Amino acid sequence: MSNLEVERSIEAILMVVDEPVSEVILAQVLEKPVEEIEIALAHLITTYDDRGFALRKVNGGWRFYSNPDYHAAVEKFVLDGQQSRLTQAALETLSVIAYRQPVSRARVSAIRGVNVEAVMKTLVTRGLVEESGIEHESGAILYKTTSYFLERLGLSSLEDLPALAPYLPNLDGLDEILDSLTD
Amino acid sequence: MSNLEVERSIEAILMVVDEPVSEVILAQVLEKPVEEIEIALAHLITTYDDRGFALRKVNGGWRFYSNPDYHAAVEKFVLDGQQSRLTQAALETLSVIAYRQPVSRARVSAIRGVNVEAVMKTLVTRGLVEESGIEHESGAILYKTTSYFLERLGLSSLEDLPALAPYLPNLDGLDEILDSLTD
Amino acid sequence: MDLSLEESADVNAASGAFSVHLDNFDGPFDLLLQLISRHKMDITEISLSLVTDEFIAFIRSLEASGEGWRLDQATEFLVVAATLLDLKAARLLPSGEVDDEEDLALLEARDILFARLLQYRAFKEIAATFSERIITADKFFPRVVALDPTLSALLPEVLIGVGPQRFAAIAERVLTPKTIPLVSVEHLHLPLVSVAEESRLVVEALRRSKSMSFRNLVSDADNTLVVVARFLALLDLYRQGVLRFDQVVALGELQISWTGSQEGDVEVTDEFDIPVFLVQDEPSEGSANV
Repeated sequence: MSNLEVERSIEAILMVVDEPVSEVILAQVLEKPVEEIEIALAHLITTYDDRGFALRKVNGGWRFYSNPDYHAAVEKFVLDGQQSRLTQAALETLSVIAYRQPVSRARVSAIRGVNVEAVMKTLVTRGLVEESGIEHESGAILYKTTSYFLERLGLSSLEDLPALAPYLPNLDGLDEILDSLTD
Repeated sequence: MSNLEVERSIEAILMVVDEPVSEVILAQVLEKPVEEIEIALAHLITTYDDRGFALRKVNGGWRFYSNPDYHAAVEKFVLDGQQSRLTQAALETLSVIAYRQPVSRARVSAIRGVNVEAVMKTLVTRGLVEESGIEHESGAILYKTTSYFLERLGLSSLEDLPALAPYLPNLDGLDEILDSLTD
Repeated sequence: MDLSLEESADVNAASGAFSVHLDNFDGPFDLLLQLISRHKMDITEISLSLVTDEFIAFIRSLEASGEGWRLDQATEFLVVAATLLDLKAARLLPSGEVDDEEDLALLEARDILFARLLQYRAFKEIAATFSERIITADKFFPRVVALDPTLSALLPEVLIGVGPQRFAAIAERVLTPKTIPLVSVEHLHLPLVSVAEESRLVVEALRRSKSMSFRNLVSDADNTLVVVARFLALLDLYRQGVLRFDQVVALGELQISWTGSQEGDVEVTDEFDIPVFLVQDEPSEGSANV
């Protein structure tokens, strides 16, 4: 793998990760010495000099961020573009989490039939959903609703959620069906 | 705001969004005509030609993606990235629905020449196809493709589906065949 | 052409797809279909019963090898074979100049048959491009990041927008497994009808009354399969020149007159009566591993 390919691979990875990534992890994945990764990162930074984004090391890891020079545009976008009302997709995902919590993202995805990654992130950002431990077998992160969710829905506790119709398949049956689908 | 500033602002915004953003929203936030935003996006794309990432419009909105040339490196980071493959039967049924929507199951069956019940069920469960009202005369349920379908195919809208015409012989060819039959 | 044909036959043999071996054609079934639809081959020169025999042998060999039924191939074969049979029937029927409405109607019927065949092929090819697109799209990973805390702090309070009852209704809808209505398949399990048997009945009836309408000939049929079998028997007898068709107006009464001998055996075709053993409760197409 050439220097250029190392740089492009680092860009590709950092463009899709949410959490900052350390040089050591990048070195492991790309099977290159850490020094080489450091040189590549240092060179990459210079190529973004006149861009709307920047590559920064925060908290021991690397991530792309917006360039602070364009902070005004980003703020305006967040305030204008984001609706305070939840989208239909967010509502549906939230309802699955509320009635099946604690639940992993993969399980919510299987029930909704679509990738819910972006919607889950929005729900966490909006403070309606939070992490709640790890599923033992799979090691997947589990999610539950927050007290802010109850507050926004006007409920005093989860027990006040209206009961679902009894004809819905119980959790065991549903799990079986879902497992057969995600095979 | 100069052209360069518009481009840099777009980059800054797209770096923080959790959902694809349309030209119209970008135009509103940056207070520029939509045409100018389109020109800026088209130019930005060319500046990423030799990068590890790419700017793409999928399902009506723009966002950053990793460059597919480096997908192997990215896959090591993405845990639930593995998408299960569709069978040939599912693909063929999906293609009929995509081009004939909204369409009843009976009509899809007639074109495919086989019972498509199980396949339709899978496509609905997978979130690729959904119900879309009732056919007036027959009372049959109509089906259409979803926005998730567009996402999975990397299409920006249904209009971007490849034209069906090249796959069907032109009228001249058909006439020739018909002429030879009446010899 | 021979070279490319052999090559593609080999490729297909390797991939386990169905190939056809006839005197005048040797290669994959799909290629045969292509040649016919581009009119590089005459449909009347293809023995459909031979192709069918080969296909059944192909399926049997898969069974024997332990691989079991290839339902996708079997259903594809059936739809293409049915269309080819339609075409062949249309081709074999006598036709003259296109100068009256009947001929025009016949021509239209062929037009529709071809359109159906070509449409089927078009969607098959489009499906391949769908597959490629999905593979390509899967290599693009989107940037999906949570909003930075400094930015999310700017957001107004979230509005769920529905009350608890409405929220529960949404959960119910989402959590209910998605199903679509079932279709009755009882009509697929009608008792089998033998064309050879029906042919004997038809000959008997025609010898008795010399001339009768098709309506009368099938008046005692208790299901559509019997009607179809008697019609196929008539087409076969017509080919042997032992009867005559008269139809005064298009879609009018079809009158059949016996012109053959009053006694003795009439050759009875077994072309349509290749035994087919249906496996009960075979899952329908695609239910296994879509």
